[in-house]
Amino acid sequence: MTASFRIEIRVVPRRGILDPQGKAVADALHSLGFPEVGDVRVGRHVVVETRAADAAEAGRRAAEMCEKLLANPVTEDFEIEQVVPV
Amino acid sequence: MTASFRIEIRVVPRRGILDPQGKAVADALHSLGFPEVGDVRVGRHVVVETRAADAAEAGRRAAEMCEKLLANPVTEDFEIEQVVPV
Amino acid sequence: MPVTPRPGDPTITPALVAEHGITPFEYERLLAMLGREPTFTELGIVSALWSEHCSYKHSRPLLRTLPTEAPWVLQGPGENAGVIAVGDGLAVAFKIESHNHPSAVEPYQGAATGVGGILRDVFTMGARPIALLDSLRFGDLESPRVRYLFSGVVKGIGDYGNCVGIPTVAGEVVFDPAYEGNPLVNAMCVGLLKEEELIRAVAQGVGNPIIAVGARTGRDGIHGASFASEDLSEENEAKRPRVQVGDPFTEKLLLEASLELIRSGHIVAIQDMGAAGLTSSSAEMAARGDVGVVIDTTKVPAREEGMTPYELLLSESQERMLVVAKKGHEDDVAAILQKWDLTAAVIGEVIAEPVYRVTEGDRVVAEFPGIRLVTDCPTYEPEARESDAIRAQRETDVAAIAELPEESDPVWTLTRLLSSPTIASKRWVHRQYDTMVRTSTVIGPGGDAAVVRLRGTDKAVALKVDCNGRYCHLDPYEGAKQAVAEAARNVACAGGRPKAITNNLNFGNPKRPEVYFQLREAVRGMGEACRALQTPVTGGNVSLYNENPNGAIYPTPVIGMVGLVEAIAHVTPAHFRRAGDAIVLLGENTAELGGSEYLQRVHGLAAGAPPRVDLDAERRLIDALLDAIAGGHVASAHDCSDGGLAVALAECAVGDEERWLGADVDLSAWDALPRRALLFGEAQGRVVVSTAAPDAVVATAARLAYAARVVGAVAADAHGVPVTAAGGRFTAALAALADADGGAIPRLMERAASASATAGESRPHHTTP
Amino acid sequence: MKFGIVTFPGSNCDYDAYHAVVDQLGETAAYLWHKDRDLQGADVVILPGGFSYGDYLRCGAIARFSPIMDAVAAHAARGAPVLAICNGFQIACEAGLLPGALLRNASLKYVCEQRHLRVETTDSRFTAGYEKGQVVRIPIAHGEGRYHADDATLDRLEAEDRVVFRYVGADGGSDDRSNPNGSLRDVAGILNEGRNVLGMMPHPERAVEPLVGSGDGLALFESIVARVAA
Ligand SMILES: Nc1ncnc2c1ncn2[C@@H]1O[C@H](COP(=O)(O)OP(=O)(O)O)[C@@H](O)[C@H]1O
Ligand SMILES: [Mg+2]
Repeated sequence: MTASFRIEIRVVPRRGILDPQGKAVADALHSLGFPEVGDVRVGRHVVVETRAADAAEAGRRAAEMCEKLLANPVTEDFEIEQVVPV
Repeated sequence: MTASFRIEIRVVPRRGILDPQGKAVADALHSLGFPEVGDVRVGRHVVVETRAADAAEAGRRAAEMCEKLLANPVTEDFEIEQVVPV
Repeated sequence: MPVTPRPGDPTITPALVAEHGITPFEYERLLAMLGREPTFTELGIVSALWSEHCSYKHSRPLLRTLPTEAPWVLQGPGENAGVIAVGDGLAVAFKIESHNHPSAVEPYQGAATGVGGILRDVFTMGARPIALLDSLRFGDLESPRVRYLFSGVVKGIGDYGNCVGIPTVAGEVVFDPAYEGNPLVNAMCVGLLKEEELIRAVAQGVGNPIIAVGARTGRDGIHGASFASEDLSEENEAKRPRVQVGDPFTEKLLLEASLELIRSGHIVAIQDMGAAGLTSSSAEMAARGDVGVVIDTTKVPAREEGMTPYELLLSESQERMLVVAKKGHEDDVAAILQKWDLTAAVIGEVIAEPVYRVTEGDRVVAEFPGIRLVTDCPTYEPEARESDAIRAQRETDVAAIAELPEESDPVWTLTRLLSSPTIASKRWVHRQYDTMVRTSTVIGPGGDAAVVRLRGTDKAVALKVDCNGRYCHLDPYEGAKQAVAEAARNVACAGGRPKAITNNLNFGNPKRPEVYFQLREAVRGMGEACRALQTPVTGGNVSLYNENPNGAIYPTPVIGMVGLVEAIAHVTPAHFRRAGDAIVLLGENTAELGGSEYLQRVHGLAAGAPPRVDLDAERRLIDALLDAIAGGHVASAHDCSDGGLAVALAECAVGDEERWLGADVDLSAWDALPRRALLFGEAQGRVVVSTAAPDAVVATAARLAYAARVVGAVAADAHGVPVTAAGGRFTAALAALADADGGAIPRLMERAASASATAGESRPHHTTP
Repeated sequence: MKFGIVTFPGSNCDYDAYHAVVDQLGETAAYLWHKDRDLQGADVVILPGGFSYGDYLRCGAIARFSPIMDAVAAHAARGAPVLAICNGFQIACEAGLLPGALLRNASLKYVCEQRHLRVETTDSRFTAGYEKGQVVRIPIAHGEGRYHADDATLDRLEAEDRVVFRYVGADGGSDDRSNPNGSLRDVAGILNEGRNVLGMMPHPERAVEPLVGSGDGLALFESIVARVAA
């Protein structure tokens, strides 16, 4: 018996690695009237709809997906943000 | 007086809008041994460090940033995931 | 079985009919054709097929006047793309297409999907795409919104073409306030095929299955075709259809699969599902074959649940094709698609009964007398009247306009012109395009025309898109003639014999007499030029209603020209190559200043009569140039266009980024002309040639009774460009010229990055971070 | 000698590689389909440029799982040559055949143009035909070519003479314009430990004929042929 889950995953560039996109966004925000903005970092947000026996199992499988495919271990960190039953 | 906040924002392709990247990832996951996966959508995860009077104000400004720059109003939805005092 | 309205469909009211862009007159025609009230689905079908975009109802009578034939034309207008023979059993397919409206709404996706559509038009002819060109127009680059549109469009074109692996080898970019609210994005594709592989999109063979191939159908861009047939008002902005998102990866697979299918012998016809999607592709294929078709919408692979026949028929989801296969070969077709990870679904068949029928399972939801669905759309020839205001602009005495004090130094004026974004180097643009993939680009962006070799032969094609909208605004007849002549001249400069054109008519609302006048006159001028230069029209595209409450765009009939280079040795670059070569000017300088970039950039004026084109002279110029090139006498050739002779000389000097060369030029033979007209006027029929054999070049021109005169010599770069003219001598430093030319657009765009005041400048599009 | 050129869905420089080795070098070549597992007896494998799987998610991230890649890895493990160009380099890094990763260009823009490279080592079967320190003109065409690896890896690459090409200016020196994408230490191409896998962002297969821009890449292919034949 399995149930449906929506898993929200974030994959972000590891600290210390140049993030030109984050910098471009910060610059653009400054000139758009948001001078208060400091650092910006841009990563990926992945939403996976899946089935699993339970939330724990869904989370485990999601971590495997990240290790195998969704994140590059050389440059990125990932986090399973949430596993939502649907 | 202002305080520092870290704001986490997600921007994802709107439902019904073609997401070729999500489709390619879903297909790849299937062939990598995750047949249980259904739809996948790939968006952006943006982390903004900023200053504001309080968390409510920081969230309001972040929504403005999304409307003006971070999300494409024609094709994407955004969500302020969290506003964390730092 | 009778047609039955679907439960839940809206009832047909005059308001609903009007919302579908169908006039009361057209609705009468529809009632007469059907002999009954249409269903909602039928109304949708007709609104798409009878939209301006699909039916050409305001342009067809004019387009009929264009020359379309020549011994080398294998396929003229009416198919997905035109085709010409180039010898050795090879043929070239080419076509231009606009994506103006979608790009105004979402520049990145709008431009990207424009490239996708034109690629499909070419590969559905059985041709492998070998080159892309783009013709772009925006408002003033000082405006943040314009910079947003410009950078988004360029990125969209690049990302799509680069990913599919087709080089973008040439184009043009013009900035003028006339395009402020309505940017123009036209893309052209050129493909190569063996003559015997040519396939036409004609449905044939009763019982043959109709197969939907490629991406699934979603609710994208429903009513895109009728949307492209209206002005861009705020109300339209609100009802804009869901944006189409391009998937160049799927396109690449579709390209390979389609070519394999065509060569497999399992299919009889193939067509892109472009504007008005499934509806127009199926109706047009049926009409061309004079057969009937039946389509079951429940068989169409859908991306979303609960899509109605209306939506499935009108969706403009990208990267889809419609195929008519040979009966019994369905599995072979499916196998080829499967190899490329694509799906194929049989959704209908060719029938003997001459009807266009759509079913939803067992229910017939639409049925028309086949061919009349396409042919019964009325055509219009509205009133045409030139605008008095424009006539007055043209009749301005531009010679009387006083010079600015700064103009006493012609180098100031020259620098000002070179740094005009319209004239300046477009390297910022084409550096973002893969210009070299397929390793056949002999001359890429930056030359007069691009040259792409035809592998396996000693031949090449020379390609150019061109139009001067300001000329066409001031005088649409002369302006359109000029666009053809300039494209041909550019092709000849690169060593190619002009062969045929495709064209994109970008205009305002044809129901306004001054706009219809422009359209009529432009088509007349284009036709005349094409006849004179023996470059028939093999196809094109019409984009009307490019206007907003502030007015219409300049009339912009973009010409896409294909020429044939008979031997690779004839390929000729635009820039100087050797110090010591003589510089020969082909053609005559005149006192003309009207319509020039000089008046626009220095005096802020679009005024005066645009330069006259003498078509007979242009033909002799092309012959002279090609003879001199074939004789091995020409080291470089560059035509004089925007900015005139001085700009052309500067471009010859700094055109090769890796090696500048100076020039010492004496124009005192024309001391009788006003200096600014001599240096910056845009007289037609002029080409700057550098040569080690000036006598041979001059003699060749003389044989064709064409003016030619040695005006100087190429010099080592330290010299700069000293010019003697009008009793004086001035020298332009190469570094300053190169900086004005190369730096203008990057400087404006970098400023944009730090001072953007509108959304989206650095919006991270659908790219991986 | 036989070259095997892998075609992934979305590869688009496979033709160019084919023409370089067949038309310009007169060698034989076969296209290897990504779903196959057999290298058809190829002596040299080329992972060509393009946009495998649309470059979706990350360049090369999906292609590296193609069935053919097991055979390519085994071929490399035997010490046989693999030339990974542009998207091929990205795939090779994702697959672990080469260290590091290729990130989005610092300019955030795709760049296509001729570039100058300095040959940093001739101690490889790919560059034996060049002079050490020679400056060659070879085009780039990529949006994600910024080479990244941690300092330890970069130090090791240098210590082991595994940096093959660096981006330089026309005069062989480096300045603020000579690095087109922000690659760390100007790295344009690297070798694996066994020196039989070369990954590079620039396109040598587009530089085998002066007619279309440059002939400076020909020596790379000739080096491979000379070495493997020997
Ligand atoms: N959008 C573009 N894409 C590619 N190449 C372009 C683009 N715009 C201009 N170019 C190239 O820049 C050169 C100059 O273009 P243009 O000013 O239109 O030439 P001309 O004045 O001869 O008509 C040509 O080689 C053209 O192909
Ligand atoms: Mg020109």
